[in-house]
Amino acid sequence: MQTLSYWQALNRALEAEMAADDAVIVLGEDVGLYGGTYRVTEGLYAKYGERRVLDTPISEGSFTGLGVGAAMAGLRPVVEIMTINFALLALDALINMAAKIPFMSGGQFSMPLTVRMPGGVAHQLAAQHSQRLEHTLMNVAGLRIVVPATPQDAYWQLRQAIRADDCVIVLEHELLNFDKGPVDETAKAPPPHRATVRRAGRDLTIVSYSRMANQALVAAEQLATEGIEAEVIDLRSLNPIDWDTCAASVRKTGHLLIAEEDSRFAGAGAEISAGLTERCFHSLHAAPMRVAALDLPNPYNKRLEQTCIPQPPDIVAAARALLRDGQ
Amino acid sequence: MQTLSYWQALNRALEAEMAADDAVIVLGEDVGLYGGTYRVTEGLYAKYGERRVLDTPISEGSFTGLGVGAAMAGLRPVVEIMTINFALLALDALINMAAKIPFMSGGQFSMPLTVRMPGGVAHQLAAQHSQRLEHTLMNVAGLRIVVPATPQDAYWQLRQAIRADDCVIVLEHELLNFDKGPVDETAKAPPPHRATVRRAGRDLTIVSYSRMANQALVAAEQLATEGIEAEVIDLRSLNPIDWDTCAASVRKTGHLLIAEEDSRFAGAGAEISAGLTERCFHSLHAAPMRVAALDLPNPYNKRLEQTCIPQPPDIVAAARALLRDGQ
Amino acid sequence: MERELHIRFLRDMLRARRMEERIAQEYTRGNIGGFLHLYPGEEAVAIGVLAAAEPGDYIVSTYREHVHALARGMPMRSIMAELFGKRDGCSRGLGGSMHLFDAERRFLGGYAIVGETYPVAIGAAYAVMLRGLPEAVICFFGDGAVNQGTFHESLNMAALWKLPVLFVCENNHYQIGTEIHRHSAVTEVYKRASAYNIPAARIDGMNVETVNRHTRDALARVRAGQGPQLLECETYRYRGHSMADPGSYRPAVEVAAYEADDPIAAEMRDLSLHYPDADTLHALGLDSSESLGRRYVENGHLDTAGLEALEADIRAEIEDAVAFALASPEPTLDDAWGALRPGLIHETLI
Amino acid sequence: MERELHIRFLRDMLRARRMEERIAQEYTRGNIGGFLHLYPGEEAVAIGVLAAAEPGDYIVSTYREHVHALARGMPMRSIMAELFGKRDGCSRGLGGSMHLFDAERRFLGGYAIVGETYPVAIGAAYAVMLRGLPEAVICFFGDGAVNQGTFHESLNMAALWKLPVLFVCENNHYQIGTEIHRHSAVTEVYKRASAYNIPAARIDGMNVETVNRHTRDALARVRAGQGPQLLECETYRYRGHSMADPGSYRPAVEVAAYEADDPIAAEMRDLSLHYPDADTLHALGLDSSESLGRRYVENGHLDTAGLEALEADIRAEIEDAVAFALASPEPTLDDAWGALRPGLIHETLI
Ligand SMILES: Cc1ncc(C[n+]2csc(CCOP(=O)(O)OP(=O)(O)O)c2C)c(N)n1
Ligand SMILES: Cc1ncc(C[n+]2csc(CCOP(=O)(O)OP(=O)(O)O)c2C)c(N)n1
Ligand SMILES: [Mg+2]
Ligand SMILES: [Mg+2]
Repeated sequence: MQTLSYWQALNRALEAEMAADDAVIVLGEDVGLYGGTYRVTEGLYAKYGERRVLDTPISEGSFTGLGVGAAMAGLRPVVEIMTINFALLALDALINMAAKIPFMSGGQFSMPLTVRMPGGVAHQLAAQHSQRLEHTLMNVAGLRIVVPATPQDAYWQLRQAIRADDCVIVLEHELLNFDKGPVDETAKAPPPHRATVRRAGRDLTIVSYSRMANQALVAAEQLATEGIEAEVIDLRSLNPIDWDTCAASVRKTGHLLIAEEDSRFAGAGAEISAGLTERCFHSLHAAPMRVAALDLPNPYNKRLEQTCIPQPPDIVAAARALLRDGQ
Repeated sequence: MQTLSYWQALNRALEAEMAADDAVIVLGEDVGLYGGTYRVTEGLYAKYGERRVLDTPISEGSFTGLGVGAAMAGLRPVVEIMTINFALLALDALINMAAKIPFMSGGQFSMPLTVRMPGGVAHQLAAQHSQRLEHTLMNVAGLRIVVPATPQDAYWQLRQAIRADDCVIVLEHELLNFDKGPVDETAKAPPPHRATVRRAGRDLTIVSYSRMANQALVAAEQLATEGIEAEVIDLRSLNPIDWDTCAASVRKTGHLLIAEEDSRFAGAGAEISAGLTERCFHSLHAAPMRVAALDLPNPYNKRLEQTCIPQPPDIVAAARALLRDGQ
Repeated sequence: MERELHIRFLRDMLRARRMEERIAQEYTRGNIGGFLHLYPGEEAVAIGVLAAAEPGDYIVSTYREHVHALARGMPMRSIMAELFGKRDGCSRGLGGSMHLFDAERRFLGGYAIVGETYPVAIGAAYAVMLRGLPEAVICFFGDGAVNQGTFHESLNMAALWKLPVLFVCENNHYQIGTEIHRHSAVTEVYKRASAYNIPAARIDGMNVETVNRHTRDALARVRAGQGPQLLECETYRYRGHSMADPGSYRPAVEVAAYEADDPIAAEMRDLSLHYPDADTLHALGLDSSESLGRRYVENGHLDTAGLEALEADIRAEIEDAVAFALASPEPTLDDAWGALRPGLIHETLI
Repeated sequence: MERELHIRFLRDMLRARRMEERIAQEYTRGNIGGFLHLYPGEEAVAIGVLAAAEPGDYIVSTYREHVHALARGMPMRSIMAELFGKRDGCSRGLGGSMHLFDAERRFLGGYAIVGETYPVAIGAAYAVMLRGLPEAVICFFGDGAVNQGTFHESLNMAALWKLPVLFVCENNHYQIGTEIHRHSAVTEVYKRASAYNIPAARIDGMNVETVNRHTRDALARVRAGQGPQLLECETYRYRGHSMADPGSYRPAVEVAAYEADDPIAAEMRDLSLHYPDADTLHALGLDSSESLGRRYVENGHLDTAGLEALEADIRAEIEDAVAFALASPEPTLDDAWGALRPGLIHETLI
């Protein structure tokens, strides 16, 4: 099987859907002639032309809204918001328009819109360029959110997003772009929102997603050397959440650790914790624990930046503490 | 002591702070000549003139940002976003600017900005006019959020917000505006973010805020007739949360019910549930339960609207179920 | 032919006015809830513009959109039932007054957040452009909406890519209680289009025929691939901003002056140019819609029977619509879940 | 006097250019991280504009702001230490390259979200207006930033309330890789100000003296209460958009043409108008900053010693700044918590 980097997998997914359906268009800042800031749209402009691969002005609110209108008129737009940081300017289009129009119209209009936004904490991009908006988007009924952690999932989930008749947000992680992994373009994809057990274990369940799921795997290997077997679940989707997969694991292990890059307070982990406590309370030996970012804007200084978001050793330490508490 | 309605209490608070400090200005759509959509700014235009009570164009992103710049240059602006629904257009100003500038500047600039936004589900205002953004704002380090449920708290908390050197968001509830209650303008105010026990009880703790805290009290009276004594905590603040007051109660009652108007999935209640589970796990007899809005945009139809958000009987039913589960 | 068109305009405007009046009544009766923004005074814009639209065109409107919906051909029944929050409403009772939608008639909805109509319109126009069809998009907005950032962003993109959109500003001079001089540095909205090289004109929005003629011309340019066009229609709302607003911030003389220029009365005058009796008309002075019937009869455009028939038709249609709305069932929670994700049934999510 | 001003401009531009070149080096050495947007080619704008500013004025800038900060008088040490992420940086190492702040010099910051400078600027201007002071606010932005909604919203408010702001567009013709003809329907930025009745001019942004003269005039109008003004400075960046961008989307001839028009070389030519030797200069042809020293000597404006002293001063200042940055400690987590809420210490929250 071929090995692709994350950005290449996304690129292949776009290419495949554009080839399959003329209604698919890609738009955003520098997606065309320039080939995309993270190379994700490379080659598409040459192949599909400037109308289907559309370079936009810096007008996030309106070009995301353009995607909404185009979807209502029969296209399947893929909007790239260059980085999630600029999505704050497009939230009216996403929350008040894309998410609500199908509902407000009594179901007359579907919303085959995909919105890609790379985000997360990368390398010293400072406070305004290190947003995490999971929690904001999760609370919005009418949006679906996928958070691929591997090239294979990036490929599958982006294709599924484009084919969906709902608005799907694809939260990519900037630091995953050059991660490589196997990508099978012909295998049947799992359902877009099903979680996956990335590593089986019996002592505790680590629920995570996006880049932090990979970090959790690293931590799990370390824990294994200490005789602690962690089951690592990669959610793959933040809305809906595959509760069954998670709950089955927690019922087995009795311990839940959530690893997220989002700030702890009211982050995505809060819902994961509350939702699984509701489902598995009587199986839990200790309170679910969250390893999350500090409740600070992201500092530019590198060392502080690393301190602010969880690292594998933090996950390891938390797992140990959790098991101690649950004795 | 005088009795005032919620909007009058807010009006008095603005009046008091404007009288005390020339640097306080009020701005927003129709706050001046028109007197404010919810009358909150009534009379201020006549008294303080069009420069300190500034009617703005429909430009939420920029006039909220204007508040940020004015705060950096020494004013203490009170921005009114006519209703929270329009705040989606101002989130860059709030999240990327107001919340982060003090931090990004290394602490050189404080942010004495107050942003008022009435919101919540009112009467059949439909999906675009019934937003709840608690969860979005809570996750933002650098913002403080108060959620007054009574005229007295509206008065105190708005005054404190204006005096604070941080950016404070005042989430008012549209349906509380004509609620009346005693307002003491001379008594010493409690700290702005301290929770209050609105009703003492021993059987379960109901944590709530804003209008839903009042609904929880109604439910508690009903429960009392059945011999169930609920302790009702009104958070008064969503960031920071007064964990100690809540945890002390949960440790006593062993049962936690959270009542919120926000959609359940990744709403404010998720953090309350997760945060208190972490603090009180071993005192809990059952999983914390959330009574929250359905994960739907708000429907126009009145009966459905009522179905979508929790009513006192829903709180009562949940309390009964919680106690059954915790036996 | 001309005469028939005029009679049609008159009929449509009267129908719109009477519908809105009845809606106001039903609101005070409690049959309609939420925010309610009425259109009396501005009828010439919706009627004049939409009479020039083709079935293949897309329409994007605001929260003040009942008359746009009606003029677009949506049945009064489905509008009324929607306002009543009923299942047979055009949006199944889930959208309400501010969110009328009709996919079949390409009515892309009423939007309640000021400034949302622009991006929706350019999006639909982009789809049209890509397919190379002779369809156009008509985008309504108010004078207050011009100051929203999306106006700027969207008009720039529309012009940049020569998108087939007609932007129609309903300039009623007020953003709720804020008069245009207090919200816009440049109060001639059409001039602001020059920042994007968009051809624009300011026209009399109280005259249905003027509106219709300009719209036809502008749409012809749009369809000819000349890119977006903008029309600023000067008009006035007689009522408050919404049912919750007394409108008392407006000087009484201002309201009276505009009412003297009532579009329905104006249309009457206009008819008089085509058919004699101009002196008689002049002697009668300006008029409001109330005495319109009498005048029409006097002008000989309609005889008493014809006028009575027209009014009776409208009355009957309104009664029918209200009865229909009352009888319609309420939507269920299942309807709501189904509307949330119309596409969901085809997909296994987890 | 004139001569001294020119020498000062030249010195400031050279200092800016050399600092940026060193910053690029330090970035490749790993001493600086994150996104790094450099200014070479555009020096005449920052230097020309800010030489006209008073200490009481407020400055609002973008992510490409090192030279604005330097020209505003911020010590090179504190800029360099900030880029190195150190505690003695102007923002304590918490802000980095895109977020230089200096409260004392009223440098209200570098903003990394395109379009944020406008609202910050009108906010500061509102505060000034309220106090009736003769202060002005200078707001920088790029050609790409013109299409952000905040441009429209903020300029309208600035004009409506006659706020004391000078809007300065650094039109380098590119929004990252998108050339201005592909992002703006109207490519003459100054024309877009007419939508708000804001006086505007397009000027040669490669000529520091032109920039300075126009800025002085515009600021005089601002201080005289004439409301906002806009200057479009046509300029060019020699490097890619940021260190991550090769800039290969720009035709080589285009880059070469602009480099031939280097502002530092231009300033040199300008000096030659005031002091003889014009023929010699002409014979030399256009030049880049590299051979500037030689020319200056040839023109007799500076003797070899003077020039060497100038370059040496700049070199020494840069070395000092880098050494300072290297030696400065890193900020602590306590620093970070303290910066989050500078006002917190005075308040009991719970
Ligand atoms: C973004 C936003 N801000 C504020 C409002 C509240 N609001 C509703 S209508 C309106 C005035 C709009 O004026 P205009 O565009 O002139 O339209 P008109 O109501 O006069 O038809 C305002 C401020 C809103 N709905 N959306
Ligand atoms: C709202 C927003 N969208 C996109 C970006 C990414 N971005 C950074 S700079 C830039 C181009 C800005 O061009 P211009 O305003 O001309 O300034 P220049 O970089 O040329 O100085 C873009 C698209 C951003 N920072 N903010
Ligand atoms: Mg208006
Ligand atoms: Mg540029």
